[in-house]
Amino acid sequence: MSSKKLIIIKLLTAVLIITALVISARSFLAHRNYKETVVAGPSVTEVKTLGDYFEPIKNTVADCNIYILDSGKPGAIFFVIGGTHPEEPAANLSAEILAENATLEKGKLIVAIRANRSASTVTRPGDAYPQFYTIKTDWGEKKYRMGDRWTNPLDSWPDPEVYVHYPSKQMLAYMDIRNFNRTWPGKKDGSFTEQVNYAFMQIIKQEKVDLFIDFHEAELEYPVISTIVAHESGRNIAAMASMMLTDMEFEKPISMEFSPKSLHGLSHREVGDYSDAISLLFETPEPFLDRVRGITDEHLLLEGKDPFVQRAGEFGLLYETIDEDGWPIEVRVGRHCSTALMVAQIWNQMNPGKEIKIKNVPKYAEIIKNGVGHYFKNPANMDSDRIYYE
Amino acid sequence: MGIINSIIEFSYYLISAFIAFILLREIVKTKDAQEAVLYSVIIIPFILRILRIK
Amino acid sequence: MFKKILLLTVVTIFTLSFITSAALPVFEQPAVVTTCGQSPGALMVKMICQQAGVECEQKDLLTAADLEGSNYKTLIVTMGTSGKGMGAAGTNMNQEAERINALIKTAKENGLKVLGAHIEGMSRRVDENDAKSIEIVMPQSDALIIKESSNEDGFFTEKSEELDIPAIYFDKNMEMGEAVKELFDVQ
Amino acid sequence: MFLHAGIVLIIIAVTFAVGTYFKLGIELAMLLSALAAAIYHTGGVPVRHLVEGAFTYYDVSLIFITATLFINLVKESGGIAFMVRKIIIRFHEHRYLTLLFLTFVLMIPGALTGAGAATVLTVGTLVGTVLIYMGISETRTAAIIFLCASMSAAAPPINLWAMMAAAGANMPYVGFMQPLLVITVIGALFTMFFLGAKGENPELDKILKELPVPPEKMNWTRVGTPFLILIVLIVAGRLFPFKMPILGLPLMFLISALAMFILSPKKLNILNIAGKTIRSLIPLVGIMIVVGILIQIMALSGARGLISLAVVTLPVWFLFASLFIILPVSEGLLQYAVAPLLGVPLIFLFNMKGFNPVIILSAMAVMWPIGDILPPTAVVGRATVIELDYSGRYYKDFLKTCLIPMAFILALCTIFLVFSNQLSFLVGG
Repeated sequence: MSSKKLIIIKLLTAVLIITALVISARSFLAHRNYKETVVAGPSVTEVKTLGDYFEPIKNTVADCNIYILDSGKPGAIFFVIGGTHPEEPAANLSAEILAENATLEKGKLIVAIRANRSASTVTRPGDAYPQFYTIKTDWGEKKYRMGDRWTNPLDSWPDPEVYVHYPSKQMLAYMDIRNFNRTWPGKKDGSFTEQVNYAFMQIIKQEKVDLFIDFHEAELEYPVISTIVAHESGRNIAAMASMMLTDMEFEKPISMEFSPKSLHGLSHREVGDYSDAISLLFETPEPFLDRVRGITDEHLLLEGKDPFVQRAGEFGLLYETIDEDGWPIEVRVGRHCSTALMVAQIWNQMNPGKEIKIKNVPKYAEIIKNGVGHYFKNPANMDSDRIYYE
Repeated sequence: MGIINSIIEFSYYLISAFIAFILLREIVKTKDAQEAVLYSVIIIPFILRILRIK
Repeated sequence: MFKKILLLTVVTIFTLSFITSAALPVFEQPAVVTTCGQSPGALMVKMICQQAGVECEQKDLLTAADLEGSNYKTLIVTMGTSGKGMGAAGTNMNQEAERINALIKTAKENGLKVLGAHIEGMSRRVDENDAKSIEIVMPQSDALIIKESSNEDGFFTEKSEELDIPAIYFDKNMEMGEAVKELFDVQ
Repeated sequence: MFLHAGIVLIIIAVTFAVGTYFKLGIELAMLLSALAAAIYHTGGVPVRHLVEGAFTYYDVSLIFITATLFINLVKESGGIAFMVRKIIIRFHEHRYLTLLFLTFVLMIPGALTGAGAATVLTVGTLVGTVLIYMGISETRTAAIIFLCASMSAAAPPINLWAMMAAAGANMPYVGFMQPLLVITVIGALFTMFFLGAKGENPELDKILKELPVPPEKMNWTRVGTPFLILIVLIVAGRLFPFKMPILGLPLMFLISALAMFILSPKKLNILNIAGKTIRSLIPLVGIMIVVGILIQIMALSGARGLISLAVVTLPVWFLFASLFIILPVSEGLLQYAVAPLLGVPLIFLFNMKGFNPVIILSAMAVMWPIGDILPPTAVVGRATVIELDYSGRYYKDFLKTCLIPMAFILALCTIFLVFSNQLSFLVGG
């Protein structure tokens, strides 16, 4: 090849590569820096941040909002978190519904919408996630960051060659050192994600939380799905809630599972072991997470319809059923909200004198009827002091 | 521990930068058009990581 | 809505009164409940029994030795396995099989009646472990208590007839109390 | 959607074939097929997806580069020549003992890092040279190095495939130690003795004359310390996980490289060697980055799901009879990404069917690295050829020589698959 030709090829390549760099960099930056708007609900008396409970987190990427909904009347203290795994949108959307709508008549509710904020600022290489998804509301569309299961490597680099869980010493895959639900109860001077967990444990301890709920979603191929996973301390509540919900509210049943004692780092195990709080974890089905899924896009994420996953179901490979209707986001968010409310109701029956009374949170049937977005308020109509950014 | 972690993290950016530098030099020096194209693709993640974009 | 409720009530009454050809034995208190597969079924049975006024203790890891010299009159074993955790965190079905077989053997030697229960729906009838759990418990039971949704495909109806084991079915979890009362002859 | 994903797969295959026909390198042909599939699926050029996919194996690339840099410094300092001489002098009369010792040496780096390339890049040249002087042909030597490297990657404590699949299936990485150890040690020893048992024992004087002479001041302390530092750093992370800062493998290799630089009896031009190292590894890094891009586009378009679905919907008996082909071939295609892609649904499937998931995953996790010799990526196979300066033909000589031991190992793994429940006693600590 003549040197002139070579130079032309090199120049052309350079132009193409620089263009690709600029386009992708803009897109990555827009995603990482995008701010989701949250309108603090009527019962939100204070919005702290994670850093208020553990100084080193202050003003870092991990410094998420902590919404405190206080009735002013003594009662139980519940702490609900969404966004442990930001690739599971029903989790943060359900937490947001609580923060924007719940009115507390007794006791206190603490909500974190984006528990692992860093993981919500990145999408997983090789998995082709959409960067954003939008939820239709009564006043327009609301846009959200799609995230990953793991903390952004820009915030936690490098990974060890094997992750040894603190304090159990259980060995886990290297990237799980960035998995917020493998790093409980956290470590004060540990890795980035361990410190975030540590900060959350400080909230649980300082606020004297009675019951902790961690919202999740799971692939249909995974045995732990449509269920409440409960620490020993929460078994009765979970069993009762699952039976009542299956009887009274849900079309497809919700079961319960015991938190295995030998699987470490998960909230349902470690929060229960290392604090006085009862720890529960809720799972809803998210076909988007299945390895056999088809086209990866926002439709699949929100509508939960996928012919490939359906086919796997026909072969008896799934632990949850799926048909042409899929698992839409309304159903998934509805199940989380109703399960949280049912847990509160059963807690109240079991703990007379120390109740928590949560009103105005939509239940399963209402969310399916009205859509998730119906419960998000228009920030344009709100006082600026009620608006927060995630 | 915090300072040590920062130093470690910084050293990874340095490693990335060094690799990117060598790749860039190779792109300029190579006489093979295919190599030039391939190296240009390879350098992309290194540049975005060094700039802390991805 | 009214029609649905009416239909549901009729179906429920029908299913509750539906008992297979074999005669249903009367179970005596106190009972002890355990699980073949470490699912939360045993916990649920205990809670329902409490509400129904049936004395019942829950011991997930009950062994044959625990039965020796005890005053239990009924052994309830729930079928279906827990899915949470695989490998080191999962349930070892071989160990479970060993434990439950020994347990039922001792129970029968000590004059206890055995009640098999599948009360958690199809989600505990998904895999081979679930099937194994049913295989172990069902043929050794004196009677069965089954949730309708565990019997979507008619498996328990068919199998209980084949084994000539009386079975009682219920639809909603909250109706299980009635079924338990019937089994224990509690008013 | 089935048709759409099917067409995407066809486009990928056709574009790749056309690309290679027009003399494009494997990497560029693969890049082109990813691009064609992306354009067909989106109707445009999804730049963000293409670039994001390039990050899939970023950290693995860094490990490859730094590990090679370390070993190149050892080579340039005369350390390899020194060690080869010492091993031959010490062991030349005991052929079997030498082979046993060399198998052990080959198992260590991969076992600690989970990367077969780490074995090839760190001790491959050293062991390869000794083997050749033991009268083993160049082709058989390359086959031994590759297969032992694969076994070392699969060997405990770190088996990345098992770890990644276990993470995806929410299984703790516990109980894999013994099954993995049994399969990999048998596999490695079989390979070494099957391919290396025959051969004339070396004539010491002749070899010593032929071998390059290391610098006079080279000694065990100088060459051993960097290796010792590497092992200490890795082991310390395991023994004192809560006290040791997280260094990551690349930095550990660099620290060891620095130690070698300081201890080298002759002055080393570190910048030159580093440049040379990166240049020699560009094909490897290139393929990893391009495979990442391709995987991202396949996931985007549903093609990845279709492959995954096709595999898991096969009857179990057919899986037993075909996984020994499916797993290595998929590894050749997708590298570590196969573990979450195929491993997780397969584990769910086998668990559902009542097989012991730990034994099943252990067996699969040994089959995967065998595929590192297969195209299009052939990462470890290519690394072996590069490191050993192998002059034979890749497929007709090198791959063909590997076939019998490969078949042995794959058969062993298949036995573990079929008899997972009977072998469940191996699931210990």
